[in-house]
Amino acid sequence: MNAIRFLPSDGLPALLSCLVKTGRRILAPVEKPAVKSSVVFEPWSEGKPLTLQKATVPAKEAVLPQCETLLSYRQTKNADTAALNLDDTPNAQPTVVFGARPCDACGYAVLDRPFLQGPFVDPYYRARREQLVVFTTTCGSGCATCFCHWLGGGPSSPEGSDVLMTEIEGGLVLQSVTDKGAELLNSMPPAAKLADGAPVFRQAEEARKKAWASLLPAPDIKSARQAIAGIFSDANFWQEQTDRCLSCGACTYFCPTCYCFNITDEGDGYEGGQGGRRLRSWDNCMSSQFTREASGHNPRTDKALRMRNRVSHKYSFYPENWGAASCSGCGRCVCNCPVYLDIRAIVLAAIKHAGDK
Amino acid sequence: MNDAIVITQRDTVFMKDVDAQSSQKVSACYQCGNCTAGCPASFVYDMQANQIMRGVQLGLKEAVLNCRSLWMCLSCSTCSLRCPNSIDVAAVMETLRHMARRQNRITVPNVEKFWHSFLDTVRVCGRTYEIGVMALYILRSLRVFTDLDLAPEVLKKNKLPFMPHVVQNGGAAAIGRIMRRYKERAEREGVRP
Amino acid sequence: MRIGVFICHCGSNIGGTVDCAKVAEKAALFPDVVYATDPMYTCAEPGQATIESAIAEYRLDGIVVASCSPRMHEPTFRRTVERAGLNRYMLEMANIREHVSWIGKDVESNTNKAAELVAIAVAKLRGNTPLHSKSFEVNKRVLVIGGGVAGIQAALDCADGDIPVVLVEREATIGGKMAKLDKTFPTVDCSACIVGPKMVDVAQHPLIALYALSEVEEISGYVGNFTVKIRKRAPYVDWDKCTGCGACSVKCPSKKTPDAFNEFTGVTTAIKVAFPQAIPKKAVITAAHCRQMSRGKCGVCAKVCPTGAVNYDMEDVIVTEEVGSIVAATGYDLMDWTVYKEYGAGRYPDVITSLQYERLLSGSGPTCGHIRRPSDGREPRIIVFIQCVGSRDRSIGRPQCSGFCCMYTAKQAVLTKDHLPESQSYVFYMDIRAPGKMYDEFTRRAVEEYGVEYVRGRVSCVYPDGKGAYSVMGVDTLLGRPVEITADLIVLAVGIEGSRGAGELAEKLRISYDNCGFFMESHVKLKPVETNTIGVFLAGVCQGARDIPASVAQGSATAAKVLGLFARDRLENDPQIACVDMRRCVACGKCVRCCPFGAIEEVSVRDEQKAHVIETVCQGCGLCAATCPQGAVQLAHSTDNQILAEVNTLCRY
Amino acid sequence: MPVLEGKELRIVGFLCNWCSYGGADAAGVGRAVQPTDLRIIRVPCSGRVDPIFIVKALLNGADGVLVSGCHPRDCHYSAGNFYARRRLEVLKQFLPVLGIDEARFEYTWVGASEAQLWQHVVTTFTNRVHALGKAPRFDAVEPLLKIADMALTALRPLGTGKNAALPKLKEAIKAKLPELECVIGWQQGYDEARTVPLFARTPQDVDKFVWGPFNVNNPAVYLPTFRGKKVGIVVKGCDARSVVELLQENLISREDVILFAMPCEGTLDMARIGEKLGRYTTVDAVVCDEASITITADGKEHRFCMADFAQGKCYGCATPLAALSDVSFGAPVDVKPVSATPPELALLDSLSLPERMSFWRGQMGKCLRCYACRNACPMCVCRDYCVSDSRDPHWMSQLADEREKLFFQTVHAFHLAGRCTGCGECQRACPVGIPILALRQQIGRVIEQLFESYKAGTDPAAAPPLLTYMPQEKNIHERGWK
Amino acid sequence: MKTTVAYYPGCSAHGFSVDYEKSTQAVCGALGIRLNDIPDWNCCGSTPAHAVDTELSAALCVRNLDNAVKADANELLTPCPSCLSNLRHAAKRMEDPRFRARVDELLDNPAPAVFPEVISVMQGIARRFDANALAERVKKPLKPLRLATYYGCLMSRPAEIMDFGDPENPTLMESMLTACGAEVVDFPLKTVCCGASFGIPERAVTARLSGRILALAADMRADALVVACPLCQMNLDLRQKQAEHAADAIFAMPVLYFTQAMGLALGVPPGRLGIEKLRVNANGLIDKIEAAASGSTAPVEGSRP
Repeated sequence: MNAIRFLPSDGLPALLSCLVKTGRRILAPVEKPAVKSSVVFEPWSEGKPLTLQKATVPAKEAVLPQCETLLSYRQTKNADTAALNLDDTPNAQPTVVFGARPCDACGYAVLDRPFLQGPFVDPYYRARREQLVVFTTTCGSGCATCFCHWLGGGPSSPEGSDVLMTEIEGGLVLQSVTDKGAELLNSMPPAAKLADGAPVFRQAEEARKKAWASLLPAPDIKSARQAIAGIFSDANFWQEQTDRCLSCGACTYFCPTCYCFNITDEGDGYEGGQGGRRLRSWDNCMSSQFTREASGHNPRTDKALRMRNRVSHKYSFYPENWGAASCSGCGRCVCNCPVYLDIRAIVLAAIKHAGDK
Repeated sequence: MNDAIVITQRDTVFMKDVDAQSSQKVSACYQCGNCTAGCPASFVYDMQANQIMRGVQLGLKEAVLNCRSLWMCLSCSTCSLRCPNSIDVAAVMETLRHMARRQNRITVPNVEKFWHSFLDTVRVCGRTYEIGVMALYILRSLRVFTDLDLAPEVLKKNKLPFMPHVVQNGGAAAIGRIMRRYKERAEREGVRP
Repeated sequence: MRIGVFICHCGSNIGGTVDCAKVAEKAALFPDVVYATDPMYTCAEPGQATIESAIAEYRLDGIVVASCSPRMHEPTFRRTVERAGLNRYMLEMANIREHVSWIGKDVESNTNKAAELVAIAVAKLRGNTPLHSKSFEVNKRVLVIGGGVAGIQAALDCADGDIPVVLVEREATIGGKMAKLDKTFPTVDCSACIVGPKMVDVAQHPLIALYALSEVEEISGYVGNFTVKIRKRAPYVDWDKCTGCGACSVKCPSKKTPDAFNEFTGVTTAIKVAFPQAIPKKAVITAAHCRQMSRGKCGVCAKVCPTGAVNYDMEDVIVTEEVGSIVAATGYDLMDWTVYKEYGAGRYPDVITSLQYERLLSGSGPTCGHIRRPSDGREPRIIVFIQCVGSRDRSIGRPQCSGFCCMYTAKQAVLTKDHLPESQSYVFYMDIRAPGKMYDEFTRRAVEEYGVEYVRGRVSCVYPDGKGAYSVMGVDTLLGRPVEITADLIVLAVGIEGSRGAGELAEKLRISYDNCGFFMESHVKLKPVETNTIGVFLAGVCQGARDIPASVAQGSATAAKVLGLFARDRLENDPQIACVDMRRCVACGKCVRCCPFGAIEEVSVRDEQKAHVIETVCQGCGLCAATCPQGAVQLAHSTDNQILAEVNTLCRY
Repeated sequence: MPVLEGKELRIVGFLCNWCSYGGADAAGVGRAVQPTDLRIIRVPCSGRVDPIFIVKALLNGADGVLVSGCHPRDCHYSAGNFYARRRLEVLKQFLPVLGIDEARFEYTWVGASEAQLWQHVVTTFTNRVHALGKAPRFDAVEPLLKIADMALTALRPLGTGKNAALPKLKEAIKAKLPELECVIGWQQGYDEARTVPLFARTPQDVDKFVWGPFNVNNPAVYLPTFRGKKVGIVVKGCDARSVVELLQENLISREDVILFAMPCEGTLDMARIGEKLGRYTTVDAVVCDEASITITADGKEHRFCMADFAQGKCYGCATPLAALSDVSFGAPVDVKPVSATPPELALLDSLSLPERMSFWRGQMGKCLRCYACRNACPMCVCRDYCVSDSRDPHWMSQLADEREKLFFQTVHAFHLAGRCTGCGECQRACPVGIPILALRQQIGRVIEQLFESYKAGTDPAAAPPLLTYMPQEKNIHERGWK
Repeated sequence: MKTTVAYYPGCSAHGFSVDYEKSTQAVCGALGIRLNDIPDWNCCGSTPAHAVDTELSAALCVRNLDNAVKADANELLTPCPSCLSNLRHAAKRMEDPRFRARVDELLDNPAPAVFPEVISVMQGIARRFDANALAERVKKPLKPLRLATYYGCLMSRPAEIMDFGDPENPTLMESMLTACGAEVVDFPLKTVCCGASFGIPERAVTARLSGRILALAADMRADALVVACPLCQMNLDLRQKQAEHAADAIFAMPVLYFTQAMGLALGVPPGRLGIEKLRVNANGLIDKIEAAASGSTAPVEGSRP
């Protein structure tokens, strides 16, 4: 099943309101004006302006929120009895991520593997993932910090997406790339202002080609996995690469593929008190606390070791386990880093360094 | 006159009013008498400054508001300067005088008449004009011989012009308006202007 | 944790406006609370028994008592829980009497408020842990600062109790203000004659080390273990050699030196022994007026000194003493009386202070006991005494009564009549404060037998009348009339304040002081000689106005406190103190910088600098805990988490 | 706990055990009737009250907070309240920038015997809070996004540093390099229009040094990590202030640092540059003249005038050349400091209290808690032990809640009180552009007004104002309770 | 900030203190201080206005201040302490918004937000000429004169409003007269009330109070009393006979305005200082100064008329 539709430029709100009417939450990029403006995904509602720019923050929260309550509990007491009420229902609702980029969508694919395809399925993740439809905007050009094509992706790569949207003159061409996407497109009523897209599909293809053409040539990083594993114990290499790292979490928190989390219990657990909740929140492997053990011992006190872990995880361990890198090349870790620490440079240096050895 | 004061029946609101209107704390007075000791007008007072303060503390409203001293106060502020409790006694005296006037208790009418004579001159001319003040005052107080002994000296020295100075540019009229508004407001609020 | 909550009715004190049963019912639902009840009188024996049995029966390990103020019964209930086998610090109190039932009548609000106060006490208790005191040794020596009559008494009593004493006196001689007085009230006996023997006792006591002309420079340490640095100012005379013979003083050519001992009523020589009965009886050079030292020419005293004691090159010496306790007995000074411009204070020569008048009356004073006016040396005939100059005067920030002026003024008026039978004294007063033994009788004698005129009222101003006398403009409030007196001499009963430098000393001692420089006692009624710094005691006027017998009594009282403290060989600290989590500490030094007690030091732990709390010095204020940005310093039983638990209990959307 | 609906408001009191708690007891003993709203938390000393407890309470539902301690000079611990007075006054003047009415917080001194005064304080404060009404809930206000006006005039002409003595600097660094662990400066980043910190260990590294308006990073942030080792650092005027502040606090020692100073002509606001450049793949060239810089990206020329595109802090900068240095190139520029409100703060000043709260709610909605702000701050001493994610003490919830995020910013601002040099790295580092510098600027302004124009990082011998006190504070005029 | 001065002469300047006004103008002229009258000024209300109502008093004063503001003045000089006191009190009271609103009700148009600073002519001169600068300009030193200074009660009180130095012992006039070469006695009654405006309604009060001041000045062997207030001058000079009568004594004490004394020192002809308007003849003083200036020794005793 395949669906190709054309949406005129002024038709976006109509389509979105039809999507809302299906009972779904629409997460769409919204521009936040500031001296340094940013674009973030927010639930869309009628009348709210949106943008199709690449978001500063990827739409990872659709499946893995910054913080979620895994379970809440309340102990109730009266004179003779005590009871514990516990609620661990996953907090999930049908969602459309509208206007992600191929790199964001690829992130979902990266997250799916450990959360859904390993020996343990994460019920919270699954609940949200199963109800998710991803509308991806294909990119019109390359960018100085983007490197999706180094990793097999590209401006119109469909991995992780359900519908691809390509901007052409006068509007958007919507192309379903999964059955889920096609189903949803086909179910849209006339009010959604969707027209048949086949007549203009060619224009979309041309736009995509143009985007591909704007990319700088990609270096060959196929050897990265072995190279990085090979210099695992070369402390000097990692030290030099991380001199300027500030150990903040910008690279990990803005990454569409990072999924490490932390679990915290909060509250006193009592009905008459504050209740209790178990929270899962994003964690950050660049922080020394990431590996600090209860005893106080910390195997990765040094930022070089933490950076080694991050790069290794993305380009060595994860590929080892799942056959693909856990990096979609979105470049957000580069452009959002306060010191522009460049993972591309580290990977290339590692390959070179391993080769020199 | 010298009956015992039934202090349980005193006017307790009175001190609060005085405190509020003068922004002072009369209860801080511990009767050292320094206000009286320094008062240049004490010899014409029927109730000394410290006694007035005590009267206020005891709520002896009648005695205080009817006393002659209020009208004889020179507003020289010596009492305030010397008060060990930093009470602005002069401000309390002025407040009491305002209270007395508002209630039409004019114990020394001559003083008030002089003030009115003065203000009337100002109202008409915008400025004071001594002969005018004198004339009005003599009319009001019926004290023809006041300061008559000075007249030859003053006239000889050419110190009192016979013609009033009227403020030019309509200033006199402006003052007239201020006075009128004041009077109207006083009447509206039911106090003696 | 298993918490028991006891909501006290306190008879009807709490029960009258708080539904205690309902509070207990609510409390039972609070986290970790397994037992809640509402006894009638929790502090009474049955109430305490209830707690004890509940601890056993419900296996409680923490107790909340909601009752009166913890300032009242916290020690009581600590003993209770301790008896029942719990650590005494596993107790929290909610004040539902002074803070709830006694200040409002609305039962609904009060009940709700009481329950919330219990809730925060429970929240806090959940963060409590058992605490244990540390014990440490005591250095049984005492430092007495100030050699006035109070300090002398304290030193003698301590020394008689076999405690070695270090006595530090700022002036060249001990004796303090009392040595300057002519006579004492109400007996009118000679001041110098009664304090003199005590001064000699000090000099001769084998256990008293006297540092005259010395000041306390620095104090560190804590109760039982203070280290004191004392600056011995240079007298320019080797006191080991000086015999106090006075030959130097006789020959000294610089005879116009202002005489501080005589309150500047006369002049003296640049080198001299302070006064004939001085202890130590040693000569001192006033450098600023010594010709040798200021102009490099003279040297007479060095030549005439039979023992060769004069040494113009002497320098200050710092000595260090270790003591276990400190008595401050620094006395008083007169306030700056020149603010009384209306009296011409400091401007008119015949307007003098009572202390100056004391020197004029004294046989050892500049006039050899003959009363003469400073301006022209004439005997005054009319003398006016003005009371409360710098006392009871809020307008200059001196609201307090200086206590003894009423009495010495009566004494001075009586002595005046003795010296000058033709004279007439007038005393302007506001109230006569004569509460001591035989005091009021004495003032009556002044009036009835000596004919002193007491005029009830203040004086507004004093001014020269242009004819060599002074007009005194006063009031007789009893008559309700201003009065005016033409006087020859005016004596002002100048108010007192803590002695010069008292504030700096207080900061060295880490004790509080008030606006007038008087040291603050620990409790105004029940701990009048103790201070907030354990091991530091107060004697005499440094704590507030009092007369000689009271100062002497307080000197003895401090000695008793010192002896009591030293009766034990070891002391225990309060364990509610700060503690550093070494792992969190990054050695930024902020806590070290602001600890008021110097209780935090930097130590090296595995080559890393870390903060460390000296447990015996820490007083538990928690300033460090509020200062440490990463929360590495925590105050036991006032931890961040405990206060946060209280805040979170109250403030929650 | 919820307040008694319609009857009471949530008022929290922190009372020192020795004086004010006693005063409250005395008021009770005297049956001095008081409003029932106040809930008293007993603390040993007013000095124990970390101002952020108060912020915590106010952000989480308190309608008013009252702190009461011993009268100054009468502290049971001799000086706790002196410190408290400084900190609480700073807090009081800080609160409005968050949109919290400062009248909701008060501090006062009540002695153990002052029952009447206590009754008066409680009554007056409770009435005051009731007059203000229920405090607005931070998470219930409408978000508001506003942009600071960056059209500013610089105190001095801004330039591109084109003629800077870079070769001489490199020479000097090479001369010193053998005795140093490394020298920290700047090198080119992923393209010619970005620079990043450089840690030069070899003469070859030194050749990579660059100088110019792209040198935005503050290299002082790395110094404490080299504690005990001798390093060199190239500094702009503003960077040197951070170094001085680190010295003031003994976080580094003078003998371990060699400062190389170059006169700075201004740095670029990379956020605004990025906005103008838009999405591009390649920077073809960067050319500069004296006053502007031209970046050619994907064949398109963009000219940036320094006067229009400098960082906010550069406009008010009066110390382009480090005041403290070992090797200096160039003479100090004579710039008269003018106290002007920085743009971020000016924006907040222009808003009403409710608008400010809305503003922060809008801004904090973007925050991901990446803590780039914290880690880019050279004065952040806690490093790996930040209270943001510790459980003992457990200051903050991990909930993705704007309130908690703003609370963290307040904590950071308070930990920087009297220490922040205004380098602006926190704000620059923020990937989502939250103008958090405004909070630090507000505290800086308050400190400056209260403590004799104190500016952090200008005098290595000065004591940070919140770590010291004066028995009589010149500019803290405590409010009477008449 | 540039100082623009306005001048408020006060009503008595054109009445019984015309000599004060004359000498003020002459001295300021000699010192180069320009005095521009506030346009259209009116009476400040004096004692009667504030005795009756402070708001009325303030309204009268504020109108003057407003006119001064309109004339771009930021400093306002007045010779009369009574006017000074009223103007300063009004400015102070207007800080209270409630008071301001009440006063605005009485005015034609609301009061300006900021008022010029009101100071006395004496302060105005002292701000511009310190003792040395003044001494440099003295042509005929007042050396042979022993002068007693008298400020009256209004100039320095209440201290927090008047800001005229120590309220018990102001010394500004002394320093100026010393600079003019005079011997100044430390006059203890310098701030004691002379009886003020009670000269008209209750003259006995004034006679007695003035008498005490005059007697002390005579006892202290002063050649003259120097004053700064028209009312004081009237009570001490014009009413000196009444005081003498009440005290049963002869004072014969010339009472000069400080501007008259300064004018003499600065070499202003006595006629331009209104010396002849004094009731107690002061020619003896002029003779002494002239004699000293011309080098001859004037008779010391018995020179008073």
